Amino acid sequence: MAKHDHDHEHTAPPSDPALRVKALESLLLEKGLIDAAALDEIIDTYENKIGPRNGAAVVARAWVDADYKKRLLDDATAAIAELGFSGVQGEDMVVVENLPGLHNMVVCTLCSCYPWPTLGLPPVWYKAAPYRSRAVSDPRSVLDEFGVTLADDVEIRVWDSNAELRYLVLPERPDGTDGMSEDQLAAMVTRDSMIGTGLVQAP
Amino acid sequence: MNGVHDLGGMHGMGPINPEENEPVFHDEWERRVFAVTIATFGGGNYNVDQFRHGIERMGAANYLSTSYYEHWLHMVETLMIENGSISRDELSAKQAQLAQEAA
Amino acid sequence: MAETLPIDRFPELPRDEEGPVFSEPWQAEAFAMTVKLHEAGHFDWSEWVTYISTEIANGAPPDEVDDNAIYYRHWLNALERLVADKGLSSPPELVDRKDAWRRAYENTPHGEPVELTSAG
Amino acid sequence: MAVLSADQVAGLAATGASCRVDEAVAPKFSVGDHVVVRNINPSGHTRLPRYVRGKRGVVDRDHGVFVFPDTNAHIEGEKPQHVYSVRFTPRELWGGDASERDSVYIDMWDDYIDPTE
Repeated sequence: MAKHDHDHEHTAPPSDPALRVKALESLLLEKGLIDAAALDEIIDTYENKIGPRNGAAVVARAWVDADYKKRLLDDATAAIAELGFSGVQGEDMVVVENLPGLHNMVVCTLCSCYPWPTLGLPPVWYKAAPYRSRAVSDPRSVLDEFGVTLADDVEIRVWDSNAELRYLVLPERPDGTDGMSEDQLAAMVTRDSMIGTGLVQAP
Repeated sequence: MNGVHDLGGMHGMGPINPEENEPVFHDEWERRVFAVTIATFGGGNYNVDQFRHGIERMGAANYLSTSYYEHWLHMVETLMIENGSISRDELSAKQAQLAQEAA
Repeated sequence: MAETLPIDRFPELPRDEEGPVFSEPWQAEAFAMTVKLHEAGHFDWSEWVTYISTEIANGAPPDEVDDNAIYYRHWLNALERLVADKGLSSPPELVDRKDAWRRAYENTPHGEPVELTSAG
Repeated sequence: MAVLSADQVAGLAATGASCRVDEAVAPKFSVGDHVVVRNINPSGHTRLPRYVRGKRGVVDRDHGVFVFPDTNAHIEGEKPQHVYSVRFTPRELWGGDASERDSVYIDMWDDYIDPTE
């Protein structure tokens, strides 16, 4: 029977990701395989410049401009690029529209595919096993967990982004927002409403 | 390959637990993993399908018990060893050196 | 048991003239667990050879340098996939069990056999 | 091997690396076709999830021609082919009393699906 003694050398110390990435990064830098300034630029871009405000601007534009909305639903990649959002993990976009009686929701069951240029990097829950396993088989229970209760007669469409298409939900514009500006509308649009795990609420 | 990453319809994974006002990164090491991954991918060291396969080849329990950026770290280590950019021994020696410096 | 096993059929198995060799107790545990599951009739050795061969073809894990450790990481990965495919254990159960083993390792002095009862 | 420099980061982020292939490959299916997903268990990489294998669905949309991941992951060629959004009912996927009206849409390469009679 093993002794419980904290002074001994552990048999298999758990590997520490902070140490491992430091080792990997410094080795690749020493070998000239990566550039230190590029690393800083990558972090700044995805931490500070790209995020769900981009997607919210697309949604607000579609709500106020019927021609833009038509272009967005016909060729999402080009319409989103009109507003300046394109690139890695958004090369080929599809926008799916919520309507009265129809709700769309996006998942990647195999990994964590997500439209970076419009939504930024995905939240932890989107990448984790509970959401990825259940979104396709029991979307209503998933929506319940997000506080979204749909009437029984609302049709649900789940989009599994297993290929290179990246999906963005165009949520329904809430009632009572007729007089609002495009910027005011964009401010109401949440990340979750563009994944399909939320609805846009009028303030 | 058939692996635990193929999660659609699997039972027993528990509640989703979304985090309120979640930050883009939770820790400095996640920033570094993200940047090293994009830098090596952008430098043409592997394609997106090799990237995904590199993660799928983790063992089932290892995959499920580690976080997203640990999957990426495992993948970059694996692919950069396999394409000959670094060796297993070099990486392990660097880890030992850094652990000693930190001690 | 080892001498009655068809160890010649296990690809790349680390061995000497007496049979399989292990550099850490967990490797012997993984080996023994596989033999027990076979004896209980859950799979035949040709199935096992397919699983372990697939893992070897998948390439070595990046965080091991010892040949025996690399081999038995393949072995454990194959065993995890086999028990999941046979419905013997679900992936969430595997994670719970892995956590128990991790705690057992942390509570076991170097060189002593690791037992799940040490998980605490 | 190229090394990504800091002044290339913005360009990479903004243009990306599309897996769409600009090549005239004939589609095997048309919108509205009834298809069945191949029940394959490849030992290498695939983007064909288990939960749709052997299931019947309808082609909803043709996304165009893309690199085939099952070969590209192993540097065995890009094998460009059409990708379609295919609609499945929850009852087809999960059986029992699951909904007939709701749907799961998943993207299928030509090599993942066969026609049904």
